[in-house]
Amino acid sequence: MKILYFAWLREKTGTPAEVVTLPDGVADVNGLIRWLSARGAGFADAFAEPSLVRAAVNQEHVKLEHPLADDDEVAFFPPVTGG
Amino acid sequence: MKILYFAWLREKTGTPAEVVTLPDGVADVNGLIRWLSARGAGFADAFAEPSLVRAAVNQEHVKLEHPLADDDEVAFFPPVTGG
Amino acid sequence: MIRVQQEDFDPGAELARLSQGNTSVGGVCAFIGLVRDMAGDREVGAMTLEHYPGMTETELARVEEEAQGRWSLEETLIIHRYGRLEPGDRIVLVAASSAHRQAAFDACQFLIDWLKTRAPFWKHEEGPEGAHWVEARGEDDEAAARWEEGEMGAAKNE
Amino acid sequence: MIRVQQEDFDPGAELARLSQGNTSVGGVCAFIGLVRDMAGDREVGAMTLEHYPGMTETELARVEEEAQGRWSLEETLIIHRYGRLEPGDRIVLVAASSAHRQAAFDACQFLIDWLKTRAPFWKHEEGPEGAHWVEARGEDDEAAARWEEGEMGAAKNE
Repeated sequence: MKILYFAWLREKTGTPAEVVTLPDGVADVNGLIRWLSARGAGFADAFAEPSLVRAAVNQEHVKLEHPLADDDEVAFFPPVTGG
Repeated sequence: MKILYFAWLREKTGTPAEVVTLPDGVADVNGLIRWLSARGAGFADAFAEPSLVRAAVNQEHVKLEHPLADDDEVAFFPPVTGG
Repeated sequence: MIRVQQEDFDPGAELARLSQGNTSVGGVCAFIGLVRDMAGDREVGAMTLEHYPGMTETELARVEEEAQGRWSLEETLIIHRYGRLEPGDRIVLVAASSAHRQAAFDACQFLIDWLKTRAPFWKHEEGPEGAHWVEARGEDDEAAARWEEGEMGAAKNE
Repeated sequence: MIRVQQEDFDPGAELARLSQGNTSVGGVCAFIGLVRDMAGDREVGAMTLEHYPGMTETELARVEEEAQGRWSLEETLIIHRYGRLEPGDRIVLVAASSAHRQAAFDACQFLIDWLKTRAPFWKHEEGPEGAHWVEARGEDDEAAARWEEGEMGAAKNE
């Protein structure tokens, strides 16, 4: 799957985008956040406050309970501030 | 006083504007309407349905009970339809 | 600013002026009214807007002043045309700029709602079935009444 | 129509397109958002708008489609810029044209309210006290919530 990070999630993870294989045991966005957080300090910091994190799957806003498939495009970002 | 007529009040009275001396016994706009209506068929027709007539005194919307002075500018017109 | 004129106006140039050189402006809301080819089920070939020179400017200035008093605005603008207009022609432009978008929206809506029931303009429509004076619409009175003192909060904050 | 672009836009030319050649249009309502020199009590020197290419266009198209479904509209337009912007620069234009003014106003307000909470843009502000990511505002969520199914009538018709 493709994972994208925007705004301060991009800065904290140091990663604008990456391709990973859906890890074993990860069924939804929350599971992916737990898996990513265990990767290192930057990722742990980015996801430290889950209430500040929003997600999109295949370019559609989703709740963190949203299920994941290996060919999904997942994005993490703070609440949007356009307009 | 100066009296102005707009839209179909102008057409029915045949008068865009005129200058008259405030007639004896006319104290307010309603009184002026009664006096004007007695002038002839066109004026009677213009003021036949008082609920369709609006008035301004000195370029300000007023109710038909508004008092009049001889140096007033009085205007009669239908409900406005701009915008 | 108030303008009553026969000639057309340039919305882009007019709107630019509402924020030009003023970086306190966060939003500009504008409404442009145009002549439609239909009025209800009647075809409209053209219309002539009659007005009351002098009172028109005074009433529009009152409407603008009332908006300035009700909201925190940077600039306001009302341009209204008179004379003969055809379908597709611009009739009116109202606009408000403010630090915050809600004030700009509410003031802009207020300007057109109040103008519609207060500014002394009268439309004379011509169509295939003849010419007639347009009648005032009850819904315009209702739209204006939303802004009466004491009902304003209910109208916009619920 | 949706446009996401780095370059500025010409509001006059864009708005003209909302009624051009369409004499069913009685009103065009537009909102232009600009960069202010202050955000709360912080001075703003510049800002950079990051976005999510692909999803931005998809979300804006959803917002536009929703407006078209809720009101009887002739045309709608959303233009949103990204990249580095300075105070006074235009950020966004939303507009709607309709036979009737209330539909144009409501749709225009809806477009900007929904865009604010749905379109994936993030503002990074620079000022004399340093740079930071702008936080989402609760009042934008409330403005968007006015348009949730079932509350729409209450929000606008009271």
